[in-house]
Amino acid sequence: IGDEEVVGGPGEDEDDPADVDAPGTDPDERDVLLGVLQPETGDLGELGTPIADAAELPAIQLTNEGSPVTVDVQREDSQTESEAGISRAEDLVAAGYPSFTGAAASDVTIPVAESVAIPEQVVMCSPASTSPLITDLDGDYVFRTAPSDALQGVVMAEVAYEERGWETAASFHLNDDYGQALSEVFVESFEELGGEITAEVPFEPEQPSYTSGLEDALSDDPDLLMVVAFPVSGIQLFRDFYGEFDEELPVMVTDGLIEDGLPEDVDNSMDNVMGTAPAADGPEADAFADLYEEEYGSSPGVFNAHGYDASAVQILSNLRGGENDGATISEQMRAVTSGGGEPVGPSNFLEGVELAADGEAIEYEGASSIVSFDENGDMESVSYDVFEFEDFELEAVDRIEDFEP
Amino acid sequence: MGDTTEFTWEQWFGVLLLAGVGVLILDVLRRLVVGDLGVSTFSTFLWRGLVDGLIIGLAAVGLSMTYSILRFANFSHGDLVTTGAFTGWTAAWLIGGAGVTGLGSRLLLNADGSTSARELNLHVYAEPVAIVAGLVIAAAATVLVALAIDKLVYKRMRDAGGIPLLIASVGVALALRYVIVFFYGERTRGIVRSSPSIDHSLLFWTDSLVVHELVMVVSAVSLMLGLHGLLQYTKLGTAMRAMADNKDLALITGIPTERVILATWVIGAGLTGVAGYLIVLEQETLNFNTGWFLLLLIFAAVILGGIGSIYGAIAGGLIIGLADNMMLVWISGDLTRVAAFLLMILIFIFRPQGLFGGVETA
Amino acid sequence: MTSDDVGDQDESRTQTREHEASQVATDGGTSATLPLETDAGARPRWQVDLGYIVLTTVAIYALITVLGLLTGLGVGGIFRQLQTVTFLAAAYALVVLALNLHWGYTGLFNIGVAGFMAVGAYGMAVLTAPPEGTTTPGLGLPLWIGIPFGVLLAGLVGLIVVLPALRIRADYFAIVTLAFAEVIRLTINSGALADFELLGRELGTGGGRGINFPLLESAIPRWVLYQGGDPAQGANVVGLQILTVTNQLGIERTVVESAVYTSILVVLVVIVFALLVRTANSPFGRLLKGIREDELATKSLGKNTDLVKIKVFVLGCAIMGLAGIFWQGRNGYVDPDAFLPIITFYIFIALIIGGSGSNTGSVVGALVFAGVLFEGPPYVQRIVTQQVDLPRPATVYDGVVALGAFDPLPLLGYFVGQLANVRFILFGVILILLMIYRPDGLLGHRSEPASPLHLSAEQSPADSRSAKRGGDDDGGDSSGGSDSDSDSDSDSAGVDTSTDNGDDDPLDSNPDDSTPDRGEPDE
Amino acid sequence: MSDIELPESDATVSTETADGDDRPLRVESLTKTFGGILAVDSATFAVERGSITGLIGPNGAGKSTTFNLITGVHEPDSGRIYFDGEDITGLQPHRVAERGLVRTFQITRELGEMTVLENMLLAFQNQRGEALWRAVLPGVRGSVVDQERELLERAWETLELFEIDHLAHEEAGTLSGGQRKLLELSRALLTDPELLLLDEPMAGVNPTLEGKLLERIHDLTDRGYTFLIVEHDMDVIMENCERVIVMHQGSVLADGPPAAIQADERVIEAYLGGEV
Amino acid sequence: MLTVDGLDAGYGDLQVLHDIDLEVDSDEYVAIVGPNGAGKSTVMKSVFGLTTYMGGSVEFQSREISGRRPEEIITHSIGYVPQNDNVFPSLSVRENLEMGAYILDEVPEDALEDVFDRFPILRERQDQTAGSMSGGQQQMVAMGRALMLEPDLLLLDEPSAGLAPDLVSDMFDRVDAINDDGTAVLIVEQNAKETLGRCDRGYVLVGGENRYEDDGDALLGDEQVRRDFLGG
Ligand SMILES: Nc1ncnc2c1ncn2[C@@H]1O[C@H](COP(=O)(O)OP(=O)(O)OP(=O)(O)O)[C@@H](O)[C@H]1O
Ligand SMILES: Nc1ncnc2c1ncn2[C@@H]1O[C@H](COP(=O)(O)OP(=O)(O)OP(=O)(O)O)[C@@H](O)[C@H]1O
Ligand SMILES: [Mg+2]
Ligand SMILES: [Mg+2]
Repeated sequence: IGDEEVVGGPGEDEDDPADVDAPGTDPDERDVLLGVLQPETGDLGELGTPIADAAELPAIQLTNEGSPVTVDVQREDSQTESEAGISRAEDLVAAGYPSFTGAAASDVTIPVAESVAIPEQVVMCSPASTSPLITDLDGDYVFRTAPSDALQGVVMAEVAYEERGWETAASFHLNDDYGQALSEVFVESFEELGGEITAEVPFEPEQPSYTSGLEDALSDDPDLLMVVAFPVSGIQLFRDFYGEFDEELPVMVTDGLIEDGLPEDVDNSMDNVMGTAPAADGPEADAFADLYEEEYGSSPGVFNAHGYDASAVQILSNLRGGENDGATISEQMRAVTSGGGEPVGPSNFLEGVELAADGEAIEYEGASSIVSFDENGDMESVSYDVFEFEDFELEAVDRIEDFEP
Repeated sequence: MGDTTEFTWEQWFGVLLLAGVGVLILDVLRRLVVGDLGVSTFSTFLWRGLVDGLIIGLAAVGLSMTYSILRFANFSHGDLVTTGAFTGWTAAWLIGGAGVTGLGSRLLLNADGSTSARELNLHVYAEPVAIVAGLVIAAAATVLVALAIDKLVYKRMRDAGGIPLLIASVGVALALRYVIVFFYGERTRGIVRSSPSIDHSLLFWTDSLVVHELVMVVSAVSLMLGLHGLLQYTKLGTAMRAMADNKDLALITGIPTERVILATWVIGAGLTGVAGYLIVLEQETLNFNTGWFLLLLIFAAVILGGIGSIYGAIAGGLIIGLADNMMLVWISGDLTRVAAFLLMILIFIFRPQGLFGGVETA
Repeated sequence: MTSDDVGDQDESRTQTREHEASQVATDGGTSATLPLETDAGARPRWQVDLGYIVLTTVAIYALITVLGLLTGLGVGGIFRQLQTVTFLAAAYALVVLALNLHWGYTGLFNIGVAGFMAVGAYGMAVLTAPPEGTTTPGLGLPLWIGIPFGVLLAGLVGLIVVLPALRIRADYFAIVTLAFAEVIRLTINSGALADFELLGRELGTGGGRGINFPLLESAIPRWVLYQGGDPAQGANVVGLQILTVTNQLGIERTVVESAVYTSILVVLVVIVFALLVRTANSPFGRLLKGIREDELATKSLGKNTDLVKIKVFVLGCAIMGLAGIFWQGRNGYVDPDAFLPIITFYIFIALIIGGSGSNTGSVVGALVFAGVLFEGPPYVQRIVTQQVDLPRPATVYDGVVALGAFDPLPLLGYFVGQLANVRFILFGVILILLMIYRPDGLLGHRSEPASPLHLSAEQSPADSRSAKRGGDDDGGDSSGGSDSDSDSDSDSAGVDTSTDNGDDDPLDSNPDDSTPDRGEPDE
Repeated sequence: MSDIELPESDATVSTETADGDDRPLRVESLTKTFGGILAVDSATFAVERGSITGLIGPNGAGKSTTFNLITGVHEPDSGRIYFDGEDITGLQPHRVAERGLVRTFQITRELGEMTVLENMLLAFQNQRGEALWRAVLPGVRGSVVDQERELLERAWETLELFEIDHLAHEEAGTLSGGQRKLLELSRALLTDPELLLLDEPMAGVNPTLEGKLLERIHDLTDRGYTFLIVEHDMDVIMENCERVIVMHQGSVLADGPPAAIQADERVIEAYLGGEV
Repeated sequence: MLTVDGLDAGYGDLQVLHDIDLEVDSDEYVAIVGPNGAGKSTVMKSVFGLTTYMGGSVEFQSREISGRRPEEIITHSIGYVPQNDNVFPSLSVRENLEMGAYILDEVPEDALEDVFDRFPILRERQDQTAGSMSGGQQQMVAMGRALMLEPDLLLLDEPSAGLAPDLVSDMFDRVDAINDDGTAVLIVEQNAKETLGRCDRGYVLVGGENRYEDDGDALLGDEQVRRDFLGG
């Protein structure tokens, strides 16, 4: 981590990101401005709202704990639509917000990045966009704390072929960028490892039934069925699966379906199903979980820790850079995460904020991961949990640590 | 002299189309024989195509009726389907789960994720009363909702053309859907337990029948037949069609048009509510988008069959359902819908009025 | 009494009626919102129409400014907001105008608008996306090839759609277009065309991933502002002017670029608007209306309606393609989800708000939709959430239960938490109210006669004769304001025809000469 | 039967055309069935140039259907239609109209949401502005406007003649029944046709006005126009037509001068009833 | 039975009828004639509330019905044959006729037979959709439907238009017979000579106003009326 080769600060030749100029901030002088752009309605509404909550949490935490720093958070709803997403991002820029946590769906994140963040030189940090395409975007303004799906597909293939020894697999995936990308990477890695893919069947969301599609995918009797879906289609899909097909057939799902209540909704113990999901594996995961629970009365869900981390890093960068300015924050993003110095996290965020305001060197260690951006703004390494459903419960059975492609 | 055998070009096209379908069928047979296509795969596609087709058809009949009689394309129809599903199943949960779990989560169909159909043990065998009661409530509640909407919205614009009504119905669709979201939330839930099944030796490709599916299929078919009878052989049915033709004339002929409209909504919405309820019984899951996502398919079925024709709606539904599933034999799952729509467009070329257009079946 | 008298009496009656009718119209609700209507008769039509558009623009700008100030935006912020609204309104206006050509004028109920926009945008994207360095490679051709190609492709696909659909009437036509739009979207979305090789070059639609292509929002303005389209080479003549001024005002370069992009779009809208107004106010426009009203009757008058329908459909689709290009050009990225059927409904709603069949209405509708319905609610939400802090129960039930304990806050909190969804309810209700109380759109039932002349001001030669002859008989009430207005307005019609030889036998005047010769085909 | 196939280049056709053609419209063995209903049954007749010909027959005799077949609204099952010596069978309605064979509809088809004046202006043939580019391009639009003024003048004249000029700016859908008939007729006249097929043009028209219109029709025939008129008012037919064709159950029952028709036993029995 | 007094009515903002007075006594036979667009059909529609009411009064069987909505006015004691759009095009001929007797519990078979006897082609074509019938046949269907009940008042708007001559005289005979049976008749006709010759009284409407009112024969005899409205 913090490898000299990889990291290059924006427009600088220094090897150590911590060397970045750090004027700091006098908390009495100004508010730190932070936008949150998440889908609170639309297709990802259910996912986005708690993420937005988590993204707002650092600011709330500061207020609750009596920090002199005030963070002015403006929450915007991208409605899971690119048009609305762009408009809301433009609103944030218009209101002077130099950086924001968002967006969630890749087909919103990319247009927002291309059309707003990059040309306007405003930093965005997505807690939930996993599309490999985002790696291509300008790494100085587009960051993410969420891992790329390019990683998860590889992890899944490795778990399936090498650990579990399944040699043939069929992929049944949602026909959108998420499903297509994951399936593609999985198929490629699985075949590279020596496995055989018997079928690749895409499906449209929210159909009356998935029986025929499943039949199509399973007609060559693979050892494993790989499913990429969200609960909105996944519940139906598994209902159809258990209605017509072999209950014993191993099924592997992606993070989209790693959900506690799934077996209840499917009305099956789903003992044959396992899956992977990016782990909220940061050194401070528990501290965050406590904070979250205290504030919102429920335990955090998918990508919530990533949301907290994204906001926290931006707040620290903003304070340390000393200006509500996108370019300045961009310079600090790597400095506050992998530049060495005092470790900061959800548990001592108040302290970290003060250090940053003073322009001290800090190193943020997150709830979701260690948090360290590579030159593309992606996480340098992430961990995955391997889950199994058993008797209506979801259990993490394994963790693949610091996975690097 | 009248018996010329000349074909118009549309007819030629139709022949060509039928020939194309024939070729596909032959190809399926060939594949079955050669072994390219497993019998069980084929029968799954076929059966599922029929069931999907009936689902679409069942939901389409109510639309076809209100479409032809009230003279507008009701874009809130999908959300009436959803309304029926939510109200009916709420009733079923309240009755079937009494004493099992808290009122709050039953009332909102598990909006908070604290219970489940499994906990309630809700399926046809275990809770027949609750399920039947739900069915009745689904019909009644949907009728009430439809009548309320009619009174608040459509009644005020009786003389407006089809397009203002259509747009208003888009407004109704949005309002209705998000009222449902407001109460029930956005999450998808399993609504009933997995269906029990009956073992049998009637059908060659499968030895068990899914009871919920069976209930859906049987009720769908009988409802549609019943409705056809009602419209074809009763005075009310004729009056409905008369009103569809010319409302002013119906009025001066002494047909109580408002009562006919009422009856249309009662029958149409009742049927729609039941459709929503039964669809969920078969699918076993429910979401606030359930009806909306069906809407395009429903419209395709209604118009393919010919607006106002009950048989047409069923035929249209079956064609769409079958095409959507059977095409998997040849093409990838992300293009079956494309094939279904293209087939529909091709059919229009030789039947511009829809399959049963002009032939009044109801 | 002679039959002549009877006729005269009849005429004067009609005039009175017309006068009354126009009075009612002017005194009615329209004038309350749009005061320009009062002297509609006196001004040339285009001035009145321009007035409506300007008025709406000003109103929307004012609204946005006020809302912006309420949420604490600075001048720069408000300028950005106005620019965003203008962009959206212009983008909508372009499609809405095209749709009005299809549906408002010709009665072609096209609900596949999103599909044609997709074709345009994708046509452009595939051609101009860089061939290397992205996940979905394109051909890397310059924009001046890519944009016309997208437009032409959209027109071509329109041709493919309209040919089989020619014989299909309203509702059936609608479902065919919608199905085509879905076919287009699903095909683009599918893996089948996501990437393939053509003549040794990699390209494709990218499937669900979409395509990154050059950001039009900066590429096009750069061509306007800099030499060779490259900022490094310095500003060109035009750019120098603009950049100096904006530099002095302290406006950032990206904002200038966006503003230039928006301006170009607005210019496009103006061109298309002028084009369509001319189309509508011409014998060709008359054909369109004729097809809308009764195709068989129009055919029986010797009009090749099929050809006209094809032309109009293709033209409209091309404009939709253009709109798709400029719309997505702001993103530098297209993916299939940008073209879901709901987009088509938005466009319909915009058209209907303005009033279908009217080009002016189309633009007004686009402005109102983009400015008020699309951009407005988030402001309200922002203002509300800035003010209040409430508990947020998980379900309504919890809120209602708390109500039993005389605590309304949880329910209120739930409500506020649901505001995003409640907005859709409101949206629906607004639509319904609009349809009930203003079904012809904000501008009301507009008659825009299809003629290059100001038809509704044209006066029967007989009328002008009788007016001269017996103005007293008719009395004050019948020589209504509109009549005298039109006299001054349409110089020729009355005069021209009054030069007739007093011949009561109009058909005598050589029908063969006064009509264009049949033997000499005009096309 | 074999009469389905008529030779394209029928000798009689060409000679007649060469003769100076006194019979612009000829219909041969026209047949049309709807489902099981034989609406037109091998009808054969011709219409002389510059004449007014009556087409009469009981309700449902097939008169309107014959019009529909001639003008391309329906395609005949068999039989041929010649106009000015050319075979126009199965041509699209607008092609037929373009050739100068124009009809009116029994059940009127006004363009409801267009004004009466717009309805009228639509009728003119070969308008310059009907080409999209001319309608739109700045340079050439002048000629369109000029032409429009000419057309407008003629439209007004005709409206006056039919006494509906005071309705010029009303939407056609608001006209009274008779007024619609008048609009339909005047619109057809403005297409400047060679031959007009009028389907019950006088039904519902006030008798006084009817008289004036008939005068006009006579004037026009003097100038070479030809009329084929379906009408149930026997006074109109007998007093104004040079020849009368009687249809019955789809086929031509009789064909001759009014006097002969009035005396024809079969016609009296089938159609005129006790009236004459 | 039907008394129209000072009626003003029209469509939307447009006033068509001005101060119309008109009366039909029970078992009277009254005709309205006049130029096209005089407002004849509008009078009839106004009785059913199908126009915009603007003033005056309409009384039927001593019940004030002006300004009411059509639903409230409709009684089975008025039969009406409108001038345009007077059949249900997609219903079969038989169904069209049956609709005429909608308010009865059962279709009055004898009345139906009666109509079929009157217009035999309708019996033959009873299953054909009315919209595909010829113009005159549609007129028969419309007449037939109005005759399915024996109304107290029959409103006929140009019933002879489009009918073959034998049927025209037949139709007039039939109307006479209906009138003799005690049904009041209000008829609008352009076939004015025939109508005025048969009716009890006639009105001449011009430009939405009453112009003449007299015995049918008197009107027929009036030189000016003949010239201006009856075509000489
Ligand atoms: N729906 C309508 N909307 C507006 N104006 C109308 C409407 N219907 C009729 N009118 C106008 O009212 C006037 C009277 O029409 P009405 O139909 O009563 O005439 P009429 O006497 O029956 O004529 P005709 O003998 O031609 O049938 C006409 O000038 C007509 O233009
Ligand atoms: N589209 C159709 N479908 C079925 N039958 C039809 C259709 N059109 C016409 N007919 C039938 O064909 C026959 C001839 O009709 P047509 O309209 O030509 O009669 P017509 O001579 O014009 O009569 P009228 O004098 O009553 O107008 C009628 O019996 C009619 O019912
Ligand atoms: Mg006819
Ligand atoms: Mg009338």
